[in-house]
Amino acid sequence: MAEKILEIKGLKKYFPLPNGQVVKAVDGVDLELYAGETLGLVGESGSGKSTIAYVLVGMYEATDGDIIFKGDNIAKTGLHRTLKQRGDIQIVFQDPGSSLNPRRTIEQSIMVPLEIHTSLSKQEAKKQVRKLLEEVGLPSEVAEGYPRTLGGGERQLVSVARALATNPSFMILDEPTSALDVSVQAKVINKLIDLQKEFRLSYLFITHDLSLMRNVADRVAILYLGRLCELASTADFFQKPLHPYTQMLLSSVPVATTEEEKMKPVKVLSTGEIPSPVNVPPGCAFHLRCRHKKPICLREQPTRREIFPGHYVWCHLFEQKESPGSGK
Amino acid sequence: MDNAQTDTILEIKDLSVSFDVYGSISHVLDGVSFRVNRGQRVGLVGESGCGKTTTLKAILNVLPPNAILNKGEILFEGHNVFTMVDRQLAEMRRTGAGMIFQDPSSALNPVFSIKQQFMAALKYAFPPNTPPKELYEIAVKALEDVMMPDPERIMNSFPYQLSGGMRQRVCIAMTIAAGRKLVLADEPGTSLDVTIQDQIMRLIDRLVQENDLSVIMVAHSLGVIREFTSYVNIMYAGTLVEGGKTRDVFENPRHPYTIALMACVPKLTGEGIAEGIPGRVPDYTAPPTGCRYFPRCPYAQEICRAKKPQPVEIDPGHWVSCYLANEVS
Amino acid sequence: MTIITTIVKRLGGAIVVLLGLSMIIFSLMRIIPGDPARLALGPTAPEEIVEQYRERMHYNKPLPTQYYYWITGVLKGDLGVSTVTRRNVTRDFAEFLPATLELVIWAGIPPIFFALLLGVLGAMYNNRWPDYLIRFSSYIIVATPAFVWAVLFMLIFGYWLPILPSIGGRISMKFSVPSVTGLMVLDALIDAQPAAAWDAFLHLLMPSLALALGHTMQEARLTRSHMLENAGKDYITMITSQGVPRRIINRRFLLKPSVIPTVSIMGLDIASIFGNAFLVETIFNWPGISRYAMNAILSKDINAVCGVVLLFGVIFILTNLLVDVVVIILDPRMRQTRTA
Amino acid sequence: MKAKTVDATTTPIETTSTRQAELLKRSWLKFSESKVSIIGLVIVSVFLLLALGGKYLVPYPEHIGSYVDFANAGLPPSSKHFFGTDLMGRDVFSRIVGSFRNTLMMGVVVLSIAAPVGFMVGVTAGYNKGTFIDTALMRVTDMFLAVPPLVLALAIASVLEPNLTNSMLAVTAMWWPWYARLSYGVTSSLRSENYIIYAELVGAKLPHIIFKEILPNCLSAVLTKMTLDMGYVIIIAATISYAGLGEQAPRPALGSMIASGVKYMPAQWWLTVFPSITIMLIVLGFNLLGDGISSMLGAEEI
Repeated sequence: MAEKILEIKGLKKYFPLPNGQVVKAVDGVDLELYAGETLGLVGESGSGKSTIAYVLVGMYEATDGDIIFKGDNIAKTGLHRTLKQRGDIQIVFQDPGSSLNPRRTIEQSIMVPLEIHTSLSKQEAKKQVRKLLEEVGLPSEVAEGYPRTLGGGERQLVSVARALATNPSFMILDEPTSALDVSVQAKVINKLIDLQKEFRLSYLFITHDLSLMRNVADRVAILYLGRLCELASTADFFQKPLHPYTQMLLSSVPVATTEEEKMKPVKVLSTGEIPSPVNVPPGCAFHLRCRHKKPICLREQPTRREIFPGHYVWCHLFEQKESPGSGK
Repeated sequence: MDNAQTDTILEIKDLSVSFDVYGSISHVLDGVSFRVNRGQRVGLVGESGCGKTTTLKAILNVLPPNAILNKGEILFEGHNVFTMVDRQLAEMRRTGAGMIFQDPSSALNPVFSIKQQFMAALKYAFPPNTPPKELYEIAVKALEDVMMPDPERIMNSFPYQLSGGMRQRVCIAMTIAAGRKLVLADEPGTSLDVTIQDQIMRLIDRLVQENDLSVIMVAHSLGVIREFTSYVNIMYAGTLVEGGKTRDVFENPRHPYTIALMACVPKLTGEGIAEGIPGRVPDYTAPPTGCRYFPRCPYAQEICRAKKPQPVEIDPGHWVSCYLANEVS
Repeated sequence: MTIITTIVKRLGGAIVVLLGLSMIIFSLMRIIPGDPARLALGPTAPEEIVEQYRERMHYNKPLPTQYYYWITGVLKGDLGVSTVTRRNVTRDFAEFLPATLELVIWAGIPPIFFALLLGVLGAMYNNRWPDYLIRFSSYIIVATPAFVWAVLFMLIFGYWLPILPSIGGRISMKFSVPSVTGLMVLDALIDAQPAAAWDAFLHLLMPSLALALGHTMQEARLTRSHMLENAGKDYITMITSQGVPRRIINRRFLLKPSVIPTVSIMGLDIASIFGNAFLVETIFNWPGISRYAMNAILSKDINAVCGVVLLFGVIFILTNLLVDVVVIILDPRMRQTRTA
Repeated sequence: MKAKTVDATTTPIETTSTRQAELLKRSWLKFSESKVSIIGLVIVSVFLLLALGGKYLVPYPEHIGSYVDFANAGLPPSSKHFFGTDLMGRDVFSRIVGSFRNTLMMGVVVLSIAAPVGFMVGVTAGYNKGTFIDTALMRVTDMFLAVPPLVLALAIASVLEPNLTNSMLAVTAMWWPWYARLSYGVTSSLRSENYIIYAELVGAKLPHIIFKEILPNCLSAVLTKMTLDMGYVIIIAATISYAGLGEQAPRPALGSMIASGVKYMPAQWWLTVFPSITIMLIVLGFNLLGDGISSMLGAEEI
């Protein structure tokens, strides 16, 4: 396996509310990422997927846990990390409407990271802006325009170009295409795949769309209310999803072909609502919606079990098979 | 479904609608025609801004004031909604057709309780002398019908106190409760989480079956359309490009746009994603003459630019608006 | 419950604001060039009396000490002695405040209903002649300062068509009304003098109208634009598509969300009415607090000026609190406990 | 109905110059959509012209000042004196126009100090939203807003020598909080915009974020407010000078002209009516212009 560039251990991020309650956005997540791979992070609203991204880029400091990036622990640095680390980890945001300043030209927007992270002269930097734009498949004339003259997909590509400006090795893609139409999404996704090969980038690809994940990720991690449910290589995962939530999620995906219908292993009807992360239920966070729940699920948080090589699941159903005595 | 063919509940004929946006005219809908039979589930698929919602709003005649009806008519049970007198129009809205909106958080008035909104809607849908208590019971029953726990409490809630999924259930209950015959569903699950969307779609599916309703389901998700509808219309930039039984269209798409669109959808089977469609959606203030898709179409020819293609039936019940319908596949 | 917690929270903030305000205005008043004791007693007073006065008023102490003495007095209700009226400022307030309140109440509250009415009319007849008329007149009315209206009204209704009293004041000399509430029209009615009440009302008409015009039209404009904005919202389309009659939608489902923003700025409007009352009271010889304050400012009456500014601060904060409560009652979203 | 033929295959990327021309045209269309904006533009242009060149345009330039001609005192409006003469025999029209320069200066000085000061306070508080800095700055702002602006301005003006400079100082002191509020609102909503977050993440310095990222987004709101505020500053200035705390005699000011005219009210009505209407017109002009600018800048965002 390739070199491990990122290791997240026991990551927690809590937000205290003015009324004394606590939002447990991320509550003990372990992940690792290898050079050149795409790790898909899938979850619905309140799963904490974006919070993980924001802790990784330094927008938040972790409440607890470690994030080892190329040997350095950056969990608690927040924005006080080295310039090199800032440049090495880049992010593309979800909303194409808000990731570029509407009052600044594309060139001005891309110049910001160039001015900070490179020693290029103004002229060279302007050239570099155009080179980056061409790299992501946009005509260089785009540089003089304002974001409003571009479509959503083009804006996202500009964001990608801006992220590439610092020559990163690790890029976080926070639902980069969820606001786009499929015909535009296709363009952006294909470009991202090309760039990954060209620059040997590692991607943390955050999305709620399992079908998309199937086509871009090497490995998939499923989050529910700030905790992991399942982690596996994409092929293994779609062949045999194990966690009851994962099965429900997969069953819920509307699909456009009959072949895909066969990908849904067992039809698990979706029930219940996602609880608020302010009131995460005790025990397994999913037990309120789980049809297989047992008394232990209400009390104890499940721990990680490796069911097949590289295929992990956090669920008491699988624990009991191995050690029947743990249910008390 | 085929034997009900003769009984049409809704027919849209050559509908063209423009919008006046600060003095420049956007020609959005251009010659949209389709029909919905009683008990039929018709899908309307297209990407954002292609005019799906405008079509639905036109059916209820609730287009915004800057909309201009250029031509066309919409016959609901044989009566043109654009020429109906106020009383007929109100009657049609109260008991004929109802709409479920894409974003349930903006479809409910934030400063009125569910009860106030629900009762107002029911009050005019039922005979004027119906006692409020009876209306209240109808509302509670409708909320139970959409699987809302504790409907009495929901009635006294304000929209901000409910989750997105619950708000959408309330909207569905309001649409179904008065016994309407045609439901216009405008992407009812899009703004919700996948597992919640699944619940909402199954709920609509059950209600439609139980109450024998006709539906127009608008969506940009091909999966939703395939799973829910029996007949589908594909819309591109304000024009219908292809239509037919859902199975036929999905298994054998014939319009270059439909083919490209389907190739772009990421599949669970994971064979990668097509390159996408080159170019952009046209500028509606100066849309292409002829076929609106020709600037992006790999097969485009001179005639596509010159003249708008008319629908051609290529298989029974499956039509395509394309000069090359028989060559492309 | 939430209403009460909101009030308590706002009051806490208000106390901080008022203390800060008192410090600002106090230090401002002490930087007046010249000796405050001399200013108070006049140039002819003998030096030893001035010295005594200085000692008594703590003018010879450092500024923070002076502030301490002043603010502890204020908290006990003692605002110090006015150098103009030679009485305690608190007593002056008791005498002059009711007249101003009467004026502000008349100028502030009934016009709200006209504002809403005009706003709704403007929206319903959007881009037709009633709307144009309302908008056109609102532009002109908003552009005219209250004191200019006061002068023009005086000229037109007081002199040219003398239908309203041109001498000013609250009531004609021939009437004598015992003070109960301090509000003249009400007192006259309580005392069963309908003629006096009518006379007092006529006296009120011009000054309150001069004060009311600007904010009324401003609120009408705001209501109109919110009505039009909300008319395009999904929830209006939704209720329309349910077959609810247009007039019910306008009157109920469109009006309520549209007036909330108007109501929430009314606190500021009340403040500007108090401000404008300064000159309007002067023009109409209205024996109110504003005229009193105007005299105090012009004659550099330190205690009176500090007291007036503080009084306005208190009134402003209380009004805003009241407005907040009304908004919470109207808008359920405001009752929401804040979450992330 | 029929759309004109356009070659839809041309690239959608326009050149900079056509784009700017297009934007200019669109801005003008938006601005002039409401015809009253043009009236506003005309009134303000005339006002500016008279304020800058009034001395050379009025019939009696020497009347702007301490000129006495009792023979012609108190004349009603006539072809010789459009707005009549005052009790010193001075031409009211000339004096009104003569007061414009100071009126304009008042507005310009007040706003060009109050807007940047308020902006800095608001941006600092908004950028540090939720911290002590935010609370402290906005509380101070609230203190200034807690008193009717006019009262505060009068109180300040009275402490100082009554003259034009000090009245400008007083009005400025009470005007900045409004800009603080405005930029606070814009900044705290921009705070969560991804481009601001990105600039922070990538290591941009604070001045860059404030002046390059936030300022351009506040600008349209601030500019609109400044235009509208020109009118309100003029009202406040007139009120202060009415109270006798502004520009001192014999130099003309609209407020003090009305104040002295009130004493001669029914008889010499022109002494009050014409300055009053003038104030009305100037403020109207700025308000209409401000509305036009606001819809124009709004259009740019589409």
